[in-house]
Amino acid sequence: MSDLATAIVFWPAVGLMLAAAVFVFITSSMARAGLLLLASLAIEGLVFLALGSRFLGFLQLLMMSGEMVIMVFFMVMFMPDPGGLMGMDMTHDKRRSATVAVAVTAALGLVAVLTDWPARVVGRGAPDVRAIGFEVMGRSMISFLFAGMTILLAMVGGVLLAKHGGRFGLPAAGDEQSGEHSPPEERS
Amino acid sequence: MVLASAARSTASPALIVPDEQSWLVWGFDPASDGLEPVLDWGAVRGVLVPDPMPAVLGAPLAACLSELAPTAPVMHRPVSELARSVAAAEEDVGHGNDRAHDHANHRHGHGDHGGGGDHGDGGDHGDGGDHGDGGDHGDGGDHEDMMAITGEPSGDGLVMESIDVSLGPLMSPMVAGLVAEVTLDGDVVAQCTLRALLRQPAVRLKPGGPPPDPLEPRAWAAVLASAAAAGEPPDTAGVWLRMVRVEIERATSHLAWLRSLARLLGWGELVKATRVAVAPLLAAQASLARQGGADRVSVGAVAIEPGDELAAVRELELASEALARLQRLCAGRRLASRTAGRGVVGAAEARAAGLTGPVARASGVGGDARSEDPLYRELGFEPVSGQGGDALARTLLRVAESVAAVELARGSLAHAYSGRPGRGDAQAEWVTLEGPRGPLRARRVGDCLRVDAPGREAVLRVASRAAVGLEWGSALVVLASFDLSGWQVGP
Amino acid sequence: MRAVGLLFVLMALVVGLLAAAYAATLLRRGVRRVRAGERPSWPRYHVRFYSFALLFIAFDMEMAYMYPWAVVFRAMGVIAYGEVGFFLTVLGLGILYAWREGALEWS
Amino acid sequence: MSYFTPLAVVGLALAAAPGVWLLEQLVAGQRPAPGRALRDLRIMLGSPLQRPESCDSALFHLAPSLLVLASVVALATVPWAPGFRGIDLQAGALLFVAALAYVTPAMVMAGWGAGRPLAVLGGFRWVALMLAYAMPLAMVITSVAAPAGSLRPTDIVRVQHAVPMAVAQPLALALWLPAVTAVCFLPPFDLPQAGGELFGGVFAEYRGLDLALVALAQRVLLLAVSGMTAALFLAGWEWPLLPPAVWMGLKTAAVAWLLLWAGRRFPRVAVDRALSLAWRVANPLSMLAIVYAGLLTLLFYR
Repeated sequence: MSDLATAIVFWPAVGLMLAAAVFVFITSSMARAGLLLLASLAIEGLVFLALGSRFLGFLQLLMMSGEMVIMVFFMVMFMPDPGGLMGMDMTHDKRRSATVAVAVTAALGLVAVLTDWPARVVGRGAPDVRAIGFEVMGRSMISFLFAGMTILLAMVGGVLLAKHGGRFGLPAAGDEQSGEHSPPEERS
Repeated sequence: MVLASAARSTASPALIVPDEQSWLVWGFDPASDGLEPVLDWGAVRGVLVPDPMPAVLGAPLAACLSELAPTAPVMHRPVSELARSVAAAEEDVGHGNDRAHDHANHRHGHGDHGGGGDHGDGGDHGDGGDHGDGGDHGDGGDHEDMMAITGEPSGDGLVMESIDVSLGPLMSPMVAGLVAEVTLDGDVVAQCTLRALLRQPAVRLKPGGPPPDPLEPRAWAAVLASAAAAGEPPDTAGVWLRMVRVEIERATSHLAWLRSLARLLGWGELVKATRVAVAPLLAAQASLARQGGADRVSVGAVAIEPGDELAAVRELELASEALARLQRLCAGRRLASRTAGRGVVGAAEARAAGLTGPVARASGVGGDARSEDPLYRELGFEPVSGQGGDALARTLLRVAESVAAVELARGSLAHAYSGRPGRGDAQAEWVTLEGPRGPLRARRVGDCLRVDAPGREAVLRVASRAAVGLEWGSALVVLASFDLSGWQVGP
Repeated sequence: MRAVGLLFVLMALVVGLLAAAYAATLLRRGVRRVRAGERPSWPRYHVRFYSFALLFIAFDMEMAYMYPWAVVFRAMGVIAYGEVGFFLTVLGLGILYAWREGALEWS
Repeated sequence: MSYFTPLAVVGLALAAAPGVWLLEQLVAGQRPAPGRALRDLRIMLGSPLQRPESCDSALFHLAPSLLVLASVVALATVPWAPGFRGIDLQAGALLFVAALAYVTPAMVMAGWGAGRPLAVLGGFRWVALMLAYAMPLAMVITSVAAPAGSLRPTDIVRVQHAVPMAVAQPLALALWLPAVTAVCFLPPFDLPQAGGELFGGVFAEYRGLDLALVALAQRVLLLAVSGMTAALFLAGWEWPLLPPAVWMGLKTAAVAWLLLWAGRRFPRVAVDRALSLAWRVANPLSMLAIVYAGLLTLLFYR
């Protein structure tokens, strides 16, 4: 894309992205918060696309949809009043979080400004998927394999968290398989 | 915090549209100028009924209207005004096309009588002379049959809020007269309460009139009426023909139930297969009953023209072939994938609860009233028995009973025309008949027929227990698999 | 031709901003009660398949690596095949572990 | 990309409605009655949008638009003919999957926005179904892309010049077809609206234009996935004698007919069963399909 077109898409998309992110904290509904976060992250995917990084953009669009929806239902499952009928405030510990936010923004801004970015512009039809593929399968092979192991660890961790007791079940009261742990009056 | 009965249908008022097998109530919503199925009868603010009321609406409507009478005004409208909307709604129901965009947009330009309650008197409902048993029931709250089974709390310690959903009383797959109040924990049924709104009707015997109990569209009651008439002197052909009639009714009832199950499952092929199997049965029925009015068989001096006899034989042959195909379809893994292992009622539980009829036979217990009948014995009748007691067993048992019923009908039709003597149960006080949902006992009291169905309360209790702990879709399948009927299980 | 392209970009932008403005108005409207005394059915909802969701996220990550693999595999040949074989074996072990622990059950 | 193509894609999306409707009628064995359909459409578009029950109107009213957007973008990635390819990108197949992924948030928005018990239930059921179908869908895309060495749909069509992918990788096709039927929320995967079970489910509250958009989106989705199936597995336009676009049209119609026909032959899947079947059978098989595709590529496509 030409620089002009990139700029025309880039800046409004960034604005929308930030607006959606702000809305996440204004709303009191869990479902809305999760879906707004999805909107923000999806628009971020569009920003990647505007910058010519198609693979990253599509990947962002693809992965965020599934994962943010999963986040929505976890929020609906764990939070009281997920519909926001009571008008809960999403922000907590305001002073400290504001301080942290300002500090992080300043730091990242400094990084963005001070870094000596490469001058190369990713042009139209740049073979980004191929390039990433050769990188991942060739030079960065070790990190690729390491990522595989990390994902395995994530799966094991997730399964452990989801099924706390594993296949044997928790020795909790009310569990029929583990009657010897429950108080005698419940057994009758 | 329980969000009790959180969202309600704003159907206000409701328009009653008869479905083929049960009744759907299509709510009329002035805001959207369209119709939608009413899920929650309690939210109905008024009832729009055609005037004059079609005979087929009959008792369930009358009973429900009397339930509603204190809160809901009943507005009677000329049929001509309602015809368009009824036709459109019926068309959509008939398609069996449950896709959302076909389903939710019944739209008809009759918004002008949405808000007007000018005939708003709840008193004069259900007063057609031919179905005047509406007054026998629905006289207060004392006849509600309520059973609540509480489910286990969810195992992983999360505190959850439940969702309350209310289904019925006029909605498929719940047959008329039942209300199911379901409490959901996530999408799993935590608690299920089934209530029957209808009192057991006394069937009025009226020669020459329409079927005495319109609650059963397939006119099973007409069969009962003819059974009650068995106290009259037996007739050689008459008893055999009664048997033909009974068995065709049985097969038709089972197939109508199967069709509603197929709709619940969204299985187009099975819907079509049941339609194909029912059509020749209805044709056979019609050709046999041609002498005695639209929907009855006259017992006694039956004069049947030779052509009718041949037509009935031919149609029963067609039905037999269609049922064989249907049985093959049901025997496959596709039906089992939704029904096997769900809603299991073990033999011990069925015996303890006192279940009767196909539901009990599917659990391997309970007999069949037909096996004591000498006429059936003469035809080599063997009660169909199932095993497993799950939703699949109940379905397969009904399909097998339909097949057997058509064979029995063919056999007894042959006997009727070969002049083989039959013997009626002369002068018995109670007439016992194996109905599609279990034994029915009928007794004549004056010109009325008192009907008693042993085991009818047990089904409600067992069904609501069996639905607990299942995912919503499976729970509905299990509830449907009991073939509940407000008519039979009513108090 | 470039002018036409820009025109399309601009049109898409205008439509997108209008949609965003519409969304913002709807969002500001907030959550409404259905009717006095009645509330929307928004309970804490017990999602029974959350163990699948956790596995899904891990697999979703994995797919991010598979797309570039599919593109360069023909050019790279056996080495890439070996790598993806390792990767899939690891994921297969993950599935087997989850299966054994009963995470592939509807709780 | 020609500047004509965006208009052509929109035209195709609008043509999907009558086209797929016609197929639906044929599959259901009904005589098509265009008059009735037009009357339904007129009344649908004429009826008011808002209903008092839509509790969260933002989510509720944006969901149909998101569905339409997702389906049209998916449609745009389908390569119809050498000259008419919509968005023909190097990662076009990835964009296709990414577009289809937005059906899920749309369903959740519709269900939650309606705020009715059965609608909320329908929305979360759809998430369960998505967890079942998403992985086979994505993995099959890679196993089809591997022989072509490209995620560009036109490259994948070209590599099938000699042997269609349906013949070379039947396992991938077998995994793909149920997955794309599920994406279109067609029977037997119509879990979110589920006629007999949820009584309209997530869409029960929709009226007017919203409803029309949902109906349109479902048909555009079917057209898109059928077109993509024809391109990825049936060699797209690549067969002799007939003009390329005609071949593509015929194959797309055949796939759409197959999906609709097969949908009538099965009862609606039980969501719990679908989920564990997907993770115990379909996902391992998808991984096997990738391994097989790699072997195939090493032996025949290098």
